[in-house]
Amino acid sequence: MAPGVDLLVQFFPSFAKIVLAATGLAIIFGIMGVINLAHGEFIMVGAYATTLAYNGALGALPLVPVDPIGVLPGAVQLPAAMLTGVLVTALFGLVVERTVISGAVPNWIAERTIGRPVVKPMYDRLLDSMVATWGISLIMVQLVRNLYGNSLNGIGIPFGQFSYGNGLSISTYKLVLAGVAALVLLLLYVVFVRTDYGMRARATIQNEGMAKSLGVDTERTYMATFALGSGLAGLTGALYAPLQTIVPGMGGGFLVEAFVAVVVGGASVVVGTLLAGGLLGFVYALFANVWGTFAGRIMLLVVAILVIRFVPQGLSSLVERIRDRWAEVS
Amino acid sequence: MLEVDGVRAGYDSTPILRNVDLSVEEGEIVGVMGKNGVGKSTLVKTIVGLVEPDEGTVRFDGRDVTDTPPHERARSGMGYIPQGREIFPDLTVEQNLRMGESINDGSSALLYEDVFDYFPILDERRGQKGGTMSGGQQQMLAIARALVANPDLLLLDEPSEGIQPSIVQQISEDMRAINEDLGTTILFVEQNLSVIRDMADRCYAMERGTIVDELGATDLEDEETIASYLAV
Amino acid sequence: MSDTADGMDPAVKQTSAELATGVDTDTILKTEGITKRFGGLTAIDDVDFDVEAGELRCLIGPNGAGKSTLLNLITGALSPSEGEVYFRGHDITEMDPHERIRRGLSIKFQVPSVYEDLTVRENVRLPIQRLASGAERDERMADALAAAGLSAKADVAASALSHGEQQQLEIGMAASLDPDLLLLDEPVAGLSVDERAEIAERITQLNEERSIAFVVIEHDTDFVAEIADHVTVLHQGETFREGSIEEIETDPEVQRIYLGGETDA
Amino acid sequence: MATDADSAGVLGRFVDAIHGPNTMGESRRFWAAFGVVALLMVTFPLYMLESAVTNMSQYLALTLLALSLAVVWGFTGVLSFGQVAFFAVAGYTYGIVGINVAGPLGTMAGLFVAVGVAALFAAVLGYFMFYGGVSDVYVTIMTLVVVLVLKTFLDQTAGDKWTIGEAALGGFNGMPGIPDLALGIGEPFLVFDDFTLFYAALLALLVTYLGLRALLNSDYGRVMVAIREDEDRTEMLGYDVKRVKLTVFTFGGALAGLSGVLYVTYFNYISPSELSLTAASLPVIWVAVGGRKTLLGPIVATVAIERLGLFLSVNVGDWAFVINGLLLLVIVLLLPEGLVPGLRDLVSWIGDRRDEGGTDDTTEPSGEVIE
Amino acid sequence: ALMGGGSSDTIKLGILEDQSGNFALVGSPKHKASLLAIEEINNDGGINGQQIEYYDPDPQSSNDRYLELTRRMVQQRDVDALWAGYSSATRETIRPYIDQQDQLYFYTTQYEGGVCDKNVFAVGPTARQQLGSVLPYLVEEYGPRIYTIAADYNFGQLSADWVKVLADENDAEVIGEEFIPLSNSQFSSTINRIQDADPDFVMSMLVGQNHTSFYEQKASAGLDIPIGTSTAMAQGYEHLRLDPPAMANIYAGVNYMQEIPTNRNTRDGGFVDRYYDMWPDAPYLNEEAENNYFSIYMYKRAVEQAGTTDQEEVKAALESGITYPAPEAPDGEEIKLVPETHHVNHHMWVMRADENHNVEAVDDRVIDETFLKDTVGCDLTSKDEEKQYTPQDYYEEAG
Ligand SMILES: Nc1ncnc2c1ncn2[C@@H]1O[C@H](COP(=O)(O)OP(=O)(O)OP(=O)(O)O)[C@@H](O)[C@H]1O
Ligand SMILES: Nc1ncnc2c1ncn2[C@@H]1O[C@H](COP(=O)(O)OP(=O)(O)OP(=O)(O)O)[C@@H](O)[C@H]1O
Ligand SMILES: [Mg+2]
Ligand SMILES: [Mg+2]
Repeated sequence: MAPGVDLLVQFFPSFAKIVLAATGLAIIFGIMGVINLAHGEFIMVGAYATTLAYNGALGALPLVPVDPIGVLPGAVQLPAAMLTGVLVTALFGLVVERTVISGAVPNWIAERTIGRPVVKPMYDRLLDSMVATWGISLIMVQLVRNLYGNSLNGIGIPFGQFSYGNGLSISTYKLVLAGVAALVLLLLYVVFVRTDYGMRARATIQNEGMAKSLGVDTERTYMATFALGSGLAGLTGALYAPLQTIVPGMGGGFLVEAFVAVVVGGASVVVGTLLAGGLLGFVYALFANVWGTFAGRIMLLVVAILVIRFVPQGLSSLVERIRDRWAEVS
Repeated sequence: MLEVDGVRAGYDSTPILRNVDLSVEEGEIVGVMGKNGVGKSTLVKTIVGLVEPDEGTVRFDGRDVTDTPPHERARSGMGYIPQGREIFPDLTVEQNLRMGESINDGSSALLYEDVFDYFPILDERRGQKGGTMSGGQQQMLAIARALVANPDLLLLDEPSEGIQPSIVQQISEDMRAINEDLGTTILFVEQNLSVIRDMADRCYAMERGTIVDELGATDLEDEETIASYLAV
Repeated sequence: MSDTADGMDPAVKQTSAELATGVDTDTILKTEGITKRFGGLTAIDDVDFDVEAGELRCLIGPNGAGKSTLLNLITGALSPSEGEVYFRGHDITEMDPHERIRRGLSIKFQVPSVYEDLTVRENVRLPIQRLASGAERDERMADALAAAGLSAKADVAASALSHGEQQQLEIGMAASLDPDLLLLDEPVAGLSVDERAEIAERITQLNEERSIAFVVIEHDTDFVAEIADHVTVLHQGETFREGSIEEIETDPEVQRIYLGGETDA
Repeated sequence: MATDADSAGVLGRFVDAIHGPNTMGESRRFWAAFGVVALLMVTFPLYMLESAVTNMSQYLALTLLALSLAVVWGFTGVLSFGQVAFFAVAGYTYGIVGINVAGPLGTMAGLFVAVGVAALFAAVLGYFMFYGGVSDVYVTIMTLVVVLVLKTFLDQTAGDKWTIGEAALGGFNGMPGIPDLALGIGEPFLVFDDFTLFYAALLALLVTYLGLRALLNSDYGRVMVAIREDEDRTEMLGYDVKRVKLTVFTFGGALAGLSGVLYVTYFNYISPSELSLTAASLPVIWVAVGGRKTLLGPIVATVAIERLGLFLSVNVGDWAFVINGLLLLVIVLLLPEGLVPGLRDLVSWIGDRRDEGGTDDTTEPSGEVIE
Repeated sequence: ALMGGGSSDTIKLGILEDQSGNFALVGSPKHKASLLAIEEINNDGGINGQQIEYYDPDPQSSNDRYLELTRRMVQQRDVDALWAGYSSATRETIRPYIDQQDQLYFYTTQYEGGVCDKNVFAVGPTARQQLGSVLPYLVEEYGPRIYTIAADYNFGQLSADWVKVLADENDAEVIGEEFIPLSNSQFSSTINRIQDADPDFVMSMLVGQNHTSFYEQKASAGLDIPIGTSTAMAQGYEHLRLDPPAMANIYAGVNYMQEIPTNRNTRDGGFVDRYYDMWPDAPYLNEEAENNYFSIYMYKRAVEQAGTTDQEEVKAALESGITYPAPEAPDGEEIKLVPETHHVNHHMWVMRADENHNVEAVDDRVIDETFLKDTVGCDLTSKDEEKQYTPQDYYEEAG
């Protein structure tokens, strides 16, 4: 069997995982200047909400008295559960944004009690946001453990297997995920390039006062961005719920890939994540396939170090540089 | 059109403005002059809504906007060109302009093409990052960004800063043209004598956080009077 | 810990000056065919720019002519696409900015850049501590504060200074590096008429008393007329004219591209 | 107070050296409080249980790790996630040398070699980054990835081929049997265990604290702070920013290494769990919570957070992490400058209210408090 | 510890098991079963008339915290015996201190084996015991070609070595071997390589939450080769957590699972019933939980025999060949603590899960712990050691 085909098939799952792990983080980091160390836990929330919905235990979620998914026909139960996961996580992100990241809720309370705001928003305060979200991550892991125990019953992986000759096969679902990852990037491209939202969001973080005086409702932009980033994390959780064991610490398994991909990708969310997912996914697939999983993992990290060192602004800056060089020549 | 009434404002409990009264009629071009640090920029920011007054009211178009957030004031027709350009550094020139345009309800008479007539360099550099433009180019971009929003009231904070002399003259002329052609009301802050003279119908003079004088058209003919408010 | 924080001997400056014999010592700065391209744009195009020791040169030109870029190439904040920079006879093209500074260059940026969270005194200390210690240091700090008119505000955080005061502070810091050549990018933009006069006086004084050479970028023609010996006009990345202020002001081409119809001069 | 003029001169110079705008605590009141705390620490074993004392030596060792980050991040502006890498490398190195070379000579050599190797590692990494133009958040992620590489590598070193002399790296399970630090030639005359280790750690902390105060208030310290505030500006004042950053980073690596050595002598054991994501974040948390532009902040926060963690795990059980996280949140939200500057502001505010017009020497420039 | 045990009127036990953090899934059943044993003993009149008092702070799955708490247990609480830790890394973290204090310590997790330490009673089954029950069975059933996948750390690597040793002994061969980093949760390439090698069965010593995903992923990729394991199902009850048929055709070699069909375990009022009576919401009763349970009873017997809680005398009593009718053993049989090695000759079971994740026993027998005793000659009754032997020592001994 051609090793090329094999490598290609192995490439898809790693690409999907890196891209899906990174997008939510990239948006919140790239647009709001917030490093979300609880990103993995947002993914966990997505997976939990999906799994609970699918297992007909949605009633165990706060504020959901009944289980709407349970009455649906079988074929749409999983998609409906996943959608629930995305929405719950987006909503959760919104709550975190209002209470911690923007400090709006504590400030609202403080203004009515001691007469002045007490919290400075975390926007563009990389390091403070890191500590705050680290706290959130600690709280969430244990809170979920206390509420739902050490593990949830899993969801089976849909779609069965895809055989590609010589007794080799892969879970079809993993290939589907690669497609979803590509689709997510495409959608983000549309959102950021074809609509003004992305531009306004970036303008907001670059100069909030000026954005306001050009008519941008910056509060809403921040909320929307954080909810979008959280929703994407939720989507990742939802999509990986069938593949991964559902335990409170499961988010940790996404965090490293996500960070590495965001930094390797650089400033541009879509192009950066695409290139990072492509490069790192390929490196991982190649080394894991030929020399084993350990080699794959080490090489992924080593390549990340090399990229940061030699292209400090990330792979997407490389594209710009090439474009400039090209302009210079022509 | 614009009415500022008994405004007291400042930053974090440091009071800067004291009891400021000022009004601008529709279609007027009004200047504000004064030495460094007297609070001219603070006044403009208070009008735009970036500084919240402790006392007093700001009325725009007949409505009390004192508690209206800045983005709503912008949408209801205030355009702002800040001191120090405040370009979005990582957005391209074109995106910076689109940021301005995005509040425009579409009825704009003044679109890109006209703005590019004033500042052709912006047309050439559509794809360049705002932050890499030269100082003066950024100033032009800031002006253009406010113009494409087609505001009813344009607030300019030292528009001539860092701009080459020939374009400074041109800006004064362009502003008058915009005022006449589109009826845009203009309030501007300046320290450049000739710009004040060329542009303003009348002019307020500020000292230490408050308005101390108002100069009419004839006073503005007199260089000495103006200079007395700008120098020691 | 040695007095010079990074351990480099301040004597280097003298040594290099001695080494520079044989080269025309009157020319303190020289660029040869220097070119800077940004993508498809050539911001500086094959410019030969010379400054004599002790000279007070103004650099003017339309917005985007490349003035700030040229300054950045001289200080090393940008590296040229082509060409060389010589300072006091030495090729400094490949040097890090700090090495150039140690050889006697100094700059004030277009946007004020002081240490906002440090006090004025700490701001002034930083350039001086590298060059002097003990009583001499205290003396020089006091002088620098006095010269910038900031003695009374020495213990105020720099962020609390007005725009004009920040400009004064930054010029003071740049000057206290004991430079042979001081580069100023729009030192009076946004200042009031009287503050402009103060800064003009400060520059002339430094130039005359300490024979520091200057390259000053400014759009205020009155200001330029007041201080400059010699003016270079940059246009579209190229040297367009060079001459005395009178020659430049009356040049119809310069009027067309830069000054506009009439001037206040 | 000192009658001998000469010693007063030395003392005076020392007092001068450790005061300045870059560190907090100038007043009589501060030094009085400092003395009281120092006394309480010195007599700690007299009134505390043995386990509290030994646990305290662990926390004291960790304060050095926190200080290493405070120097690198808080005062020079380079946020490194990699301090634990230097910490662990030194721990392993000390273990390898100590296990292979028997007797106090081995452990003393181990101390120096370990700190040296940690510093060298930091120097190489620092050179690779700073001279390669890596800065800001990229340094942060790069150092984090280095930690993860090291951990991934060490996790799988269980086999016999990863034995260096007598010392097996031991993989995920770690390297046991690391000897206590001992002084002497041949026969040890002083072994640092339990109480002696406590005093060794306390002494190390005191010396480091006073030494860092002197450093930060020296010319060099001012350049560090200048780099934190504005790198380009500092370069344009003629300072070799890259070299200063590299030097400070190397020094931080050595300090983290010293912390690592003290720490492994407490455990007599080290494992790759010191390199987990959680472990790598902890120094950042200590420093951020305590106040990164201070020296006292990280010290106080390290001890407080670690001690609180123990308290919660004993008394609260399940909800410990939740409470821990909530406290962190409250502190970053309400005291963004950190616990210690926050408290200081509170104390001086109360002081101002009490003795209006009194001679208080804590007048700070407005704007940010640069302690 | 200086004052000696027996003087106070209660017996103090330290129970350090993870109730939160990464190991809570496997640690909290240990904690719960310990408390069950203690409650039963106290209700039954205690040990020699003394009630048991226990301290059970939560080490939160952190090794540093384990050491802190161990010191606290010993110095402050002066415990008479200590149960602590799930992972080998935890055991190794606290072992130097345990040995320094000569603290009586029970380590109850199934592990790689080889600890020969006078203070440590490693009462869980060793890799050699677990693999020794399942591997020969699978060779018999399916054939001799084995593919090993194992977690890339000490336990996994040593277990993989044991697979090789056992393969040798059973005329089988290891045709492929892969180690997976603990942080890995993507198994496409591993599955791919197994398919490529096409073995008769796979031996899996994967551990932890990330690795659990392997079973789901291999099922959906259509890998249906039988798998033998020492690490799945008995600790983390994957057959209950994962959606069938992820665990179909998986054979676990264990000394205990909730499902083992002994009378002591499953009868009305048996071990399982008593556990869930006390902990109605507990998700599972795992292998280590039983080990904690029976070892507390073994401790009871030893104290009764010694007539004191003095730790040296209790150790001596334990070394006299204590036995106990543990739930894992069929009626009439008692499992035995081996005096020389401080390990237990367990009654081992081979448990198989079917497509619906029903678990049934397919084989069982007593397997002695032979490596320490016979191969390397650990004899703690005559020589005090504080050491861990590895399969390397096996090869050296075997020549
Ligand atoms: N963000 C701020 N926080 C605190 N004080 C400020 C702030 N911005 C300005 N100030 C202070 O408020 C006063 C008035 O400033 P303002 O910018 O309004 O003056 P201005 O008249 O516009 O001066 P210029 O001619 O220099 O632009 C000054 O003393 C200034 O230092
Ligand atoms: N990083 C960059 N990328 C692309 N173009 C750049 C960059 N920096 C400068 N430019 C362009 O190079 C030209 C020269 O810029 P420079 O800042 O030197 O002009 P200047 O003469 O100082 O103008 P001003 O008087 O407006 O400050 C401008 O057209 C500018 O847009
Ligand atoms: Mg102003
Ligand atoms: Mg310029």
